[in-house]
Amino acid sequence: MENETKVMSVRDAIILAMSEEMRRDENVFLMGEDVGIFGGDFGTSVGMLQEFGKERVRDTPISENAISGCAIGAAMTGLRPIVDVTFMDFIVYMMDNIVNQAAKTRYMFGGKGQVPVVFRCAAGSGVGAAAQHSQSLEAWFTHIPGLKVVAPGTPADVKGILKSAIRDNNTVIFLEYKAQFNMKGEVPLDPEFTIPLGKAELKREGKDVTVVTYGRMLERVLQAADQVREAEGVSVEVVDLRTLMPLDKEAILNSVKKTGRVLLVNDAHKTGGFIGEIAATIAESDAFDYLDGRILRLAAEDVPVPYNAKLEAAMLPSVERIKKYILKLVNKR
Amino acid sequence: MENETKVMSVRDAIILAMSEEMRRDENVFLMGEDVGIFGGDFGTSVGMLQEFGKERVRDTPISENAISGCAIGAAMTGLRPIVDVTFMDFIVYMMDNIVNQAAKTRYMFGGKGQVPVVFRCAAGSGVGAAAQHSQSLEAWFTHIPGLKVVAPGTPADVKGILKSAIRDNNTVIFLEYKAQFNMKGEVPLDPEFTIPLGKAELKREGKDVTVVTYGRMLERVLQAADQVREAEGVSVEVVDLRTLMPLDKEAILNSVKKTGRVLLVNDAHKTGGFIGEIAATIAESDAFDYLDGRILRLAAEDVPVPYNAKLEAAMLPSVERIKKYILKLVNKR
Amino acid sequence: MAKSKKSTAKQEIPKEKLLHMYKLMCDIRNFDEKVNYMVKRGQVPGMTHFSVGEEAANVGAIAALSKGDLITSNHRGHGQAIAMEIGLNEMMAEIMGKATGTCKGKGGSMHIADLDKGNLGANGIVGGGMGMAIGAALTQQMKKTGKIVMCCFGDGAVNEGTFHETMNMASVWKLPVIFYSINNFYGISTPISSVINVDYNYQRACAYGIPGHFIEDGNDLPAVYDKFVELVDYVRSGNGPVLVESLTYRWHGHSTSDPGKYRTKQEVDEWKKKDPIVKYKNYLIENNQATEEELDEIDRKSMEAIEESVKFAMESPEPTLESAFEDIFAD
Amino acid sequence: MAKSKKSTAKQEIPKEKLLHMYKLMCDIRNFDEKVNYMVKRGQVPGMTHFSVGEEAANVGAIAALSKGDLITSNHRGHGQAIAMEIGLNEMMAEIMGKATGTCKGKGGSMHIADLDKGNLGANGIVGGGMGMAIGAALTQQMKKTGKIVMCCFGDGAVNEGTFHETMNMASVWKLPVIFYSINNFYGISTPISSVINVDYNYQRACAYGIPGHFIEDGNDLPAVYDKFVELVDYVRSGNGPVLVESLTYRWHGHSTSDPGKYRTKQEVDEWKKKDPIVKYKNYLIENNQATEEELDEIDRKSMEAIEESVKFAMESPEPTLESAFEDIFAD
Ligand SMILES: Cc1ncc(C[n+]2csc(CCOP(=O)(O)OP(=O)(O)O)c2C)c(N)n1
Ligand SMILES: Cc1ncc(C[n+]2csc(CCOP(=O)(O)OP(=O)(O)O)c2C)c(N)n1
Ligand SMILES: [Mg+2]
Ligand SMILES: [Mg+2]
Repeated sequence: MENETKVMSVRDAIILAMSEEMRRDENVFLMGEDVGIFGGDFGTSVGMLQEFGKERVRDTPISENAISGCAIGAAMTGLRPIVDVTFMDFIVYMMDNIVNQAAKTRYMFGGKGQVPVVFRCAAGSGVGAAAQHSQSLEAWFTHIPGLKVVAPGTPADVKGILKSAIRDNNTVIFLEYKAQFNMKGEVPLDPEFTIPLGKAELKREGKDVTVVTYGRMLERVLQAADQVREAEGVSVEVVDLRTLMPLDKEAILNSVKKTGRVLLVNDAHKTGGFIGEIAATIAESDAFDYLDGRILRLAAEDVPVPYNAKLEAAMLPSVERIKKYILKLVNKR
Repeated sequence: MENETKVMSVRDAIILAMSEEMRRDENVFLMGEDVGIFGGDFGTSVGMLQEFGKERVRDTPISENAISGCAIGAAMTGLRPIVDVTFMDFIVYMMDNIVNQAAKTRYMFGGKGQVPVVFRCAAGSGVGAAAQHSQSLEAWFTHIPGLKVVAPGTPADVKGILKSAIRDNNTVIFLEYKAQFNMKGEVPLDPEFTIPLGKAELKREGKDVTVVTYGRMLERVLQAADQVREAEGVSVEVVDLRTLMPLDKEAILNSVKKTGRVLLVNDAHKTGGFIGEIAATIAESDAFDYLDGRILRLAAEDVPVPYNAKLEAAMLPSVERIKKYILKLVNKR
Repeated sequence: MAKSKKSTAKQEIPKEKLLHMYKLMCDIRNFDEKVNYMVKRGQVPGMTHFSVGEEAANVGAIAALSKGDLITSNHRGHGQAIAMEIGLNEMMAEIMGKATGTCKGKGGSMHIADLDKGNLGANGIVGGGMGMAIGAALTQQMKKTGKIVMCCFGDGAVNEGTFHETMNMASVWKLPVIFYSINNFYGISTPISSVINVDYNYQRACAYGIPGHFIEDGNDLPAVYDKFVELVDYVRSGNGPVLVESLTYRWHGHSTSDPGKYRTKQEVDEWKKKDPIVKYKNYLIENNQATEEELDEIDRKSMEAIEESVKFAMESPEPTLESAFEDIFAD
Repeated sequence: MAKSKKSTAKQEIPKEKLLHMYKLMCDIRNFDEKVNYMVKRGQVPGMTHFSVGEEAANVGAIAALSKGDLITSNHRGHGQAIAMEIGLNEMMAEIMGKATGTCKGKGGSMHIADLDKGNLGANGIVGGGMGMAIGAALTQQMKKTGKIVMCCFGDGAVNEGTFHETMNMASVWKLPVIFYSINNFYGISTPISSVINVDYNYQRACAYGIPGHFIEDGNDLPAVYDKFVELVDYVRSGNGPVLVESLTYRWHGHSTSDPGKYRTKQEVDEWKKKDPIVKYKNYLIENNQATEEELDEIDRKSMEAIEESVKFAMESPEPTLESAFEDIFAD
């Protein structure tokens, strides 16, 4: 099993990661709306009720505040809940529990207690569900000391990062993308396969331009990188953050120092998004002195996500636009 | 009255602005916890119950969700509520109404309806109330298309901006600082005095360094600017944003192009704070080409606000540190 | 469980209104069945939730309102929108994401609204319309308009904190609002009986010192209408809010995709036998208010109107890219 | 309003426990009066809320718990913390912001916690402890520990949505938790009677199908204790949650600064006449459980302990600047 892999979807990688951790540690359990017989709004717990029973695959009332609060209290007293938030937009009702309680409890208590909860959030647009069902709100949480935030972009990373998040003794906001539950890739089957939080990965090595990204946009960035390398001979280094908090600044800065050119890409609204923080981090660091040009950003437009499928799609960075920006950086266009 | 001014506190400027607008427009009213006989948790509605009665200075149950929802529904149907959120930290319970409803309603309805509510939030640390009562959370709202966000830093600006916010037909998040309710300054008495949203003001003109700031930190930035000018002959231009959204990019970029050096200062946690967005805005613009050095940031430390007064104070940029950073930019230290 | 009882109507209702209600029920049924048909063929771009089976619960309630009264609605808002007499062409165009849609193609099924007609909007957030509802009611109270607000939601929504806060605020301020829980027994896959510890949602009125009302057969249009006439009168008279619940059933899955494992075919079939439209049709015929032919003609015209709306929607242009950047802020 | 009645105790309580409860009441009174004294002199750096006047409501309830049981508390948490036997030295040091404090000077009055002793913490957010309480109760249920949780809050807190959601979830899952509303008639300046539309908070139990209990004289320690012994037994036996409310009064302002215009001096004075400590003292003497001298000696020792705690706190070092950057994440 140790080196075996299997091609599977992000959805199945999530189910596998949770199931393995629930087998490994009886304190781990899943709770949320319709996680049981329904198998989760996005099918991310199909079959788990059958294996683990309804105590550990726990359907809840439609009560996001109670769900999050209950998870935190359970975590403070020895359990390790995973919460299926379903659409990330519904996290609005969990803000007190996540921000004022989970993130601060240990600090306010002078280092006592811990709150190991994973909040799994289906982020982003792409399913024609309009403005209240399409947000990527990671920037709210990266701003709050005491929270970890992760957003893996491949099935393997999803598995490895989710397992680490479940094992972590802190509250972790885990982004999964509703548009990518069916995305497939090789996933290690070893139940001890994990990916440490806080470590970015160079998904491509390159020397001309650095593109920093995470989560949903990784797929497009990789396509764009491969295409410009092929078509224009531009060598793009792709830094996949995977974890936003704690941020792997070193990986970012090293790459920028190497290439001198940087593009930042994510799928949240541009203004106030997390890539702004990355831009600022670069601009205040010694990597600034290596920059050959502006720090460019490509993100979702600053408009509520529209319903119409074409408009919805147009609000996101496309592969074409990512390529254009890469070429702009190397002055090819 | 037209050109008359009076020295008054921020608290009194708030009361004056609200009272003038309530006299002017019978649709304007104030609601929140203990705004009536108590006069507001911070005394920002003292005397208003007496003038306007309890229909229009409306004490509520401790129900932040209902308060915000009620305000929005009232606004959609013709009233113009001002909500006293009291501690900004409690806005966690208003997130659905502000983010999923108020910000998006007009857009989702294809341009129909409007939601003119002002949410007045007592932000920041400084009263020894610890981590759950000391946050400046403006970055959550600047990230959401459809909201306006303001943070004036002088009594006169507080009056003028608050009045414009009340007259605006959109939802406005208004930051006031619990540490500065007693701060005094000249305030115009003209009931038609307003300050347009979206316009920064150069609080100092200068040529060596630009400091961009807003809200609570303006006071310290001005002190630092005056002191380095006096002591070191460094000419600092202070760009006071006052409005964060819509952002006056032009004012920022023009100043940066003029000085080539820029420091950003606010009182929110550094990581993911709004000044990161400003840094990114500069770094992706043509002003980048004028930069003589890194874009520096000074903000609150990335730790939950501690209770102990000395620690609490040390988490914020001090005048000394602002000066140090300014001097660093001009290579004086 | 609701037992099938004989329909009753205490009110004297003019024939025109009786038939109009029938028409609205047909419109809802035909509209949603048509949309469902198109969803299955991939002709509808986004998420939709159908009101099929719940026609009486929607039409009977809203028919008791007067012009100028307001409603807030939820994700399952088609039935309420149609009962509020929204333009069907525009609504169909909206669901197909067209520029001519109610929301210019930017809102979709979950955000159908018509402020002019008093529909403050469907809502994608469970409980999301409750705050709006009490605020709209506050406006009516402060401006003394004599209008009232009806806040429509499902059964599962009663477990959101906003239900509690808004019910309480409305009760304390005696706001003119009817809280209406349309109980179709499930929130997605979750039986309401498994997530509340009382028998019915209306019983929660006790916590707010307000009347709780129960419509055991929410598929019986005259029963729903009668009860709402009573409640509208009570609320309009300044007595403060009420909570009312009706039992009904959704024939289709929760949303566009739903494996439906959580309920048996038998259960669904039994409810289909209690078809609210058939029931009302029989009532009208038995009470000599209309002939079968008249009613079939209404249904036929309704079908035509729906087909017309599809044509309108199909022929309508897609919204322009620029339009995505409009309508964010009011002037 | 609570009428002053003669104290009663149904339980046979050992003398040692009776006197220990008296000690705890004295500790609360003396501790908070001392802090208040220091606040007035600017010796306390932050916001505090006092439990003076509410000693019986706190001690009587918590004394009915067993070792291993848990509580969550709120901003007015001093009384509960002391009743849970927190170290007074550390608590005083915390309120003075010292490194030796319960929270190393980083939490302050509103965040006193002692996880080892079962106090999951005071909380600065009204309703903030309710979710934690049901979660802690879920742990007890899932791990079958036989322990229970008591969730303490005020009167005004019942209007937060979290009250509704957590009460409902606890009732549906039959979690072992006592929801305890300590009604001191005001939330800051707002009379509870003006923000609920029932007479008392405990009546809201009806919405969750669980028992609601009322302690009319929350200043009567034996009455409070008796009721809680009954409730603890009920909840520990696996019957699910209860809601209980006691009437009491806070003698001081809401918080460190409070003009207090919302209540009359007469009202405050009347409540001071119903002093829970005096009442309990008389009870103990009348029932020959203790002599006045014994009780005065307990009070004197309590005072000494408080003075000792102040000395400890005063002599304790300020936290280091570096400590502000510690304790954010667990390993
Ligand atoms: C705040 C929030 N939580 C969860 C959801 C996901 N969701 C959409 S509809 C629904 C079920 C609603 O059930 P009910 O209120 O009974 O209405 P029904 O769909 O049965 O008409 C849920 C959980 C949501 N949209 N908003
Ligand atoms: C969510 C939230 N809203 C408002 C406040 C401000 N606040 C602090 S205490 C309080 C009153 C609480 O009243 P009650 O529950 O009766 O407790 P008491 O202070 O009377 O003991 C309020 C409104 C808060 N801390 N948290
Ligand atoms: Mg339902
Ligand atoms: Mg109280």
